Amino acid sequence: MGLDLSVQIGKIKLKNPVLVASGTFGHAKEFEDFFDLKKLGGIVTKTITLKPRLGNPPPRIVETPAGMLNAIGLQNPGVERFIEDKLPYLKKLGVPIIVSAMGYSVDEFMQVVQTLDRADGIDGYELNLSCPNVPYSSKTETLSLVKMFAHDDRMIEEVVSAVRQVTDKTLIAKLGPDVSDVPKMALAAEKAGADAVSLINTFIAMVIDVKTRKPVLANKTGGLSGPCIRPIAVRMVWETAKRVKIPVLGMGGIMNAEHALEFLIAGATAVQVGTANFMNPEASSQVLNGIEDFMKKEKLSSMKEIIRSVKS
Amino acid sequence: MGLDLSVQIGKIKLKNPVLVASGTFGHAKEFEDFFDLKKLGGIVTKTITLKPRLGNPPPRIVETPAGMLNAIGLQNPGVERFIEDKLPYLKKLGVPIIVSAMGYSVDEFMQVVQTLDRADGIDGYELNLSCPNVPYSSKTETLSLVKMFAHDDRMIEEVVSAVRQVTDKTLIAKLGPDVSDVPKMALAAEKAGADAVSLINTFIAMVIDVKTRKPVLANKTGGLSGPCIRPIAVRMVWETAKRVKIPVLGMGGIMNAEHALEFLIAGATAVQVGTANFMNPEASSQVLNGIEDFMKKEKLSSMKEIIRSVKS
Amino acid sequence: MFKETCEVLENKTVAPDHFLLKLSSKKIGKAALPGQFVQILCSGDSLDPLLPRPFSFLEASPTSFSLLYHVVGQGTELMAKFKKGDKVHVLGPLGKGFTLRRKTEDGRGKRLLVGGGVGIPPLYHLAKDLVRTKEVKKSDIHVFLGARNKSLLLCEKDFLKLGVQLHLATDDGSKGHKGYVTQVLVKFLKSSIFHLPSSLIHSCGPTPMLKAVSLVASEFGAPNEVSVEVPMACGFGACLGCALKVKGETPGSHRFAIACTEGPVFEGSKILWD
Amino acid sequence: MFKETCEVLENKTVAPDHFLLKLSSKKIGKAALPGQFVQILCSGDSLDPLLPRPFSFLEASPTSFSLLYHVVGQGTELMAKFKKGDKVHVLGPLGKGFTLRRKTEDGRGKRLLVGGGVGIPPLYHLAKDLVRTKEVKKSDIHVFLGARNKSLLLCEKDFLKLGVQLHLATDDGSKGHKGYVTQVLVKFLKSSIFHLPSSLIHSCGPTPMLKAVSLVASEFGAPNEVSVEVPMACGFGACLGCALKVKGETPGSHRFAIACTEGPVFEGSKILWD
Ligand SMILES: Cc1cc2nc3c(=O)[nH]c(=O)nc-3n(C[C@H](O)[C@H](O)[C@H](O)COP(=O)(O)OP(=O)(O)OC[C@H]3O[C@@H](n4cnc5c(N)ncnc54)[C@H](O)[C@@H]3O)c2cc1C
Ligand SMILES: Cc1cc2nc3c(=O)[nH]c(=O)nc-3n(C[C@H](O)[C@H](O)[C@H](O)COP(=O)(O)OP(=O)(O)OC[C@H]3O[C@@H](n4cnc5c(N)ncnc54)[C@H](O)[C@@H]3O)c2cc1C
Ligand SMILES: Cc1cc2nc3c(=O)[nH]c(=O)nc-3n(C[C@H](O)[C@H](O)[C@H](O)COP(=O)(O)O)c2cc1C
Ligand SMILES: Cc1cc2nc3c(=O)[nH]c(=O)nc-3n(C[C@H](O)[C@H](O)[C@H](O)COP(=O)(O)O)c2cc1C
Ligand code: FES
Ligand code: FES
Repeated sequence: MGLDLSVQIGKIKLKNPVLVASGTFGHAKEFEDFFDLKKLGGIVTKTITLKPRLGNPPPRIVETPAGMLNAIGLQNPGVERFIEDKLPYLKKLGVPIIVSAMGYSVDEFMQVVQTLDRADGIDGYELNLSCPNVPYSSKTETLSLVKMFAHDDRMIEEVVSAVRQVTDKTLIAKLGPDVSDVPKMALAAEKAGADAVSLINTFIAMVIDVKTRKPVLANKTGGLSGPCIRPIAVRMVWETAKRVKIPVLGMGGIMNAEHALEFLIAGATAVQVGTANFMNPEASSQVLNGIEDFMKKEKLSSMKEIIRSVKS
Repeated sequence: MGLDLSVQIGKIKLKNPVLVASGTFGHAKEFEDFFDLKKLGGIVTKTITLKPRLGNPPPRIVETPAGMLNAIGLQNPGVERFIEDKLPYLKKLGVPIIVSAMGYSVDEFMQVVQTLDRADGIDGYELNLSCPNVPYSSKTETLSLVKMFAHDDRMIEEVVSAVRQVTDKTLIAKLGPDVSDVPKMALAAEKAGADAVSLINTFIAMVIDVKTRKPVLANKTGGLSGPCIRPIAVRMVWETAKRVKIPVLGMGGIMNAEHALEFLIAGATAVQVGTANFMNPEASSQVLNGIEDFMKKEKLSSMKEIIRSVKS
Repeated sequence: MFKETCEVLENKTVAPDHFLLKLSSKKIGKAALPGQFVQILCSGDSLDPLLPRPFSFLEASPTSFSLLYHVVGQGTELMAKFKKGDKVHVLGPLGKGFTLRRKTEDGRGKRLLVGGGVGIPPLYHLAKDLVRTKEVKKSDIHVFLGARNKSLLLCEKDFLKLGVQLHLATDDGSKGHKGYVTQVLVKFLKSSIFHLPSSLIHSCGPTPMLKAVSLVASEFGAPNEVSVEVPMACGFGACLGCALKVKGETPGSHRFAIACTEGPVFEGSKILWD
Repeated sequence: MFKETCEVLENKTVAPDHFLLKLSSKKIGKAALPGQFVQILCSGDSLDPLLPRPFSFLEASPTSFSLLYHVVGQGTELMAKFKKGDKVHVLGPLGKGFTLRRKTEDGRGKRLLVGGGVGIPPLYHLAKDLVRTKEVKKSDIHVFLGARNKSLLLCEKDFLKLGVQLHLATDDGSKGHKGYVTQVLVKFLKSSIFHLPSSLIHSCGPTPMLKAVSLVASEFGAPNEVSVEVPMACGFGACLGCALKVKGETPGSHRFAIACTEGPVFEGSKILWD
């Protein structure tokens, strides 16, 4: 009998629990040479903002032990041109498309999603409440607001409920890791009507070049991702999944199926593959194959038998 | 002309800025075969509690990408037997001895330090406000208190001011990384009379064995340390050193002199070598040599020219 | 773009701290164009270093390709340990290479290839292709090489074998002109008379050299393209980490080009050097 | 305890997925005692894997020592790639080894060495020392080896060369008794008459085997010591990560022993098996 890998995230039924993480999969087209994109459970796009953004000056990335820092600065064509230039290709793939959206204020969040809602071919939204690459030095109120979003349960509640008013599509709140109490933030999103939460975004981090005595990144700080953060991400997914009723999308350093299974067993309903796409463009496809192999080996027929199956 | 590597931490003048981190240097004797311990700027002992502690059941450690989890559970002989059995050897070394102390309540914190204060040969205390290995499930009030300490600026202030009442020796508050606003926590410690803050303790993290579907550690979660956390630790030291007046002791994944210099340039007045001691018992000694080489190469004569010299 | 597991056919020293790595390949070698590059996972399945490392093609054939690399850090040190028969994970061919064919009035133009350090290998690949395709006469292909000393004038003999015109410069004067290769270029542009607009200057090497070359080129009104070297994570447009500051649509404006897909070869005049 | 950079003298397969690694050493080999171990940095200067890996001595001399290891994961896979001449960072000798000399009434006691899997190498080291030091007569040294099949009866020939008494068991019966080595041990203890209190049973191998052996030993009232295998970080008492649950001072109480310094060899009767 066949394996059923499907999972439900809000209104979206994913045929399998393996998605690709925002900002790590280009506009998907970059990967078409490597595997059949139809295989994916879903695609989360690079974060889209209301206006086009040039992004941060270089250097934007630096390698760290078992990880990397990035300060891309949300380079994106803006919501209008995203709909014109990028969405058509994504639509054609026949894979659930979750657009990562963000605004520099509650209003902007609403506008971005409203604009996207008019286009078709979008299945849901992941609200990026946790972009770490807003300049620390920034004084403008809107920016410092953004910096707060994921670190402040009231802001999370405000943004999510505001966006909830303007769309019926599946709404996912993406939370940041730089907090003491992730479940508290997730509960705020749940209360405000989010259909799911994504954990985790990158950690704010820094590398200094001792020769020049300057931060390596032009933005000074960047977001830490990759295998190095996985044990923290698994812990956060584990403690959050115990507290919220809505599904958790887990991510953070997933390089292969075993890592994805760690998240699923800890309580994630689906996983997102991020940094691994850079070293191995086939990573997400291989993660999926590996989960199927695991189910066969352990004679499992549905994801229910894996999700939150952690023993203690 | 000679190099002056000395730095001042509270009342303690360290002949150089390289210490060893609590819980990673045994009782120091374990390292005497590898290098002359007199070289060290200072030694921070394993955390001592009022009563002896057996520690957590095994497994207590698991390797992670460029790091490791530990859930030792503060195995220690208790303050009385520490003074009898372990302190004499440390005293003889002629190196500043900073005893890491912790209690399960504000009162216990005071008792531990008061007891230690009666012994001689102790130069200062590092209050462990951030031990991550207290069982999550625990319901007893004292334990859950401990869990809160480093995550709650008011608790930090309360503990530090209480201990401040009972000792004139140098008092260092060791803070945890699982917070949004480390400077806020450091400012609370400063306000309460701490002479310095130590950043960072380990991140609460988890590894799950997908075969058994159990957390690998008997304690379920453990503390993540090692090179993997360094970029986050450097960022936290950088943002904290900008805000507090008291010195910051930086640590987190320091494997060699270049890493130590990253922390010093970011704003640390001294550094502590931790996990590196396990892979290379000579790590702390080599870090010191490397800093001297750097100063010679760059023609520097004092630490002032390095500490907080980060450009932007 | 292909992901291939290639076998090491050869990995030998060709200059101090410089190695030539030849890899077997069914797909990448066949598709490779001059100026394009590959991403190599130096540490195999280990996570340290985590990211792949980009290297230009030196030569390419339907069954293999080769790179010439300088050992500068952890990744290249691991590569120097590669032994015949080892398996290596490679991604390629990546990026947009040099301009090969271009319409010029009755092909009066010359091609000037200006290279320094590990910028030389892709230029050899280019010269070889220009000769093979007879795009321009050998006599119209002028190669300008610069290095610290003569032992670092990479591929010198190979260029000679090709029969193209060679112009050399070394910082210590151990061979050719004593000084910068750009000085040799300027001298050449001044002395020789040929139709600059239908010519093309290709350069690859250290950023200061690229900047100097494209300034010289614009002075003389010669079209020029440079192959830039910027830190990269993915190498194929997935991370947006390889930003390069270039002129924007509107005058005075700028934007950040994605060097791994829009480049690594850019029109020199488009780049905003800082 | 020494930190040495040792040169690989030999690294060869001795059984399926089992390698013998011989390293040059000026200090560690000279100081090594049976049952002690070394920590090996399998990945050299790379951070993945980060921690060293512990391995018992198989043999030791003033100029070298050797290990016998089973390839089970990332670290041992890297070790399997070690080539003659490679440099390896090693820490040792670590821990407390087996009891060699002990007072017994007119040396009537026998030594019974019970080993399985990669628990066999340290027992060979012990047997060799007992023979060399004439601590007990060869005829009084009985070695019991267990394995899945005969190809995994490590060091069998070496024990034969030593001239000690050999008792074999394999799960598949391909050699010796078909079944567990502990069954052979029990049979031996029942059938042969000798003074148990002055004898000593040493065992090393999978935890279930160690548990079984020490139960058998206590039934028969024979002193026994086991060498345990627990996950370790440092290997020399710095991290307290290698906890082993043992009996506490007061009856019924327990404590956590530090296996790398108090052990890895423990009195079987002291351990609280779960
Ligand atoms: C498109 C492209 C083509 C290239 N072609 C070649 C080639 O044919 N041959 C060759 O030898 N090298 C080439 N390089 C450079 C090569 O990728 C780097 O030297 C290599 O990544 C260094 O890796 P490492 O781990 O040895 O050094 P690292 O440890 O990564 O770095 C060592 C030192 O080199 C510096 N460095 C590392 N990468 C870069 C970079 N991309 N740009 C500038 N400085 C850097 C670091 O800042 C550090 O100071 C190319 C780079 C690009 C982007
Ligand atoms: C004191 C001591 C002496 C040892 N002597 C030898 C020896 O002589 N020969 C030999 O082959 N091995 C010996 N071992 C075991 C050896 O250390 C491990 O097999 C090795 O660390 C595995 O490393 P790896 O990276 O290849 O596997 P890993 O990737 O670390 O692990 C692979 C698998 O083995 C399991 N594993 C890893 N380490 C241990 C451990 N310490 N105990 C139980 N399970 C483990 C893991 O859970 C995993 O399932 C000894 C261990 C100790 C503590
Ligand atoms: C280069 C890069 C760019 C990223 N851009 C975004 C982004 O635009 N929006 C977002 O929500 N997350 C972004 N992320 C975070 C990832 O989606 C993911 O949450 C994080 O990297 C952890 O997963 P990983 O360790 O598997 O990469 C980015 C990560 C990287 C490495
Ligand atoms: C095995 C282990 C035990 C530790 N025990 C303590 C402790 O008792 N008290 C304490 O304050 N920190 C303890 N720490 C944390 C370290 O002192 C240090 O803050 C942390 O490991 C980060 O530094 P590192 O990455 O260099 O190890 C321990 C760390 C490890 C790895
Ligand atoms: S390197 Fe990732 S987009 Fe260019
Ligand atoms: S392994 Fe570190 S104390 Fe035993």
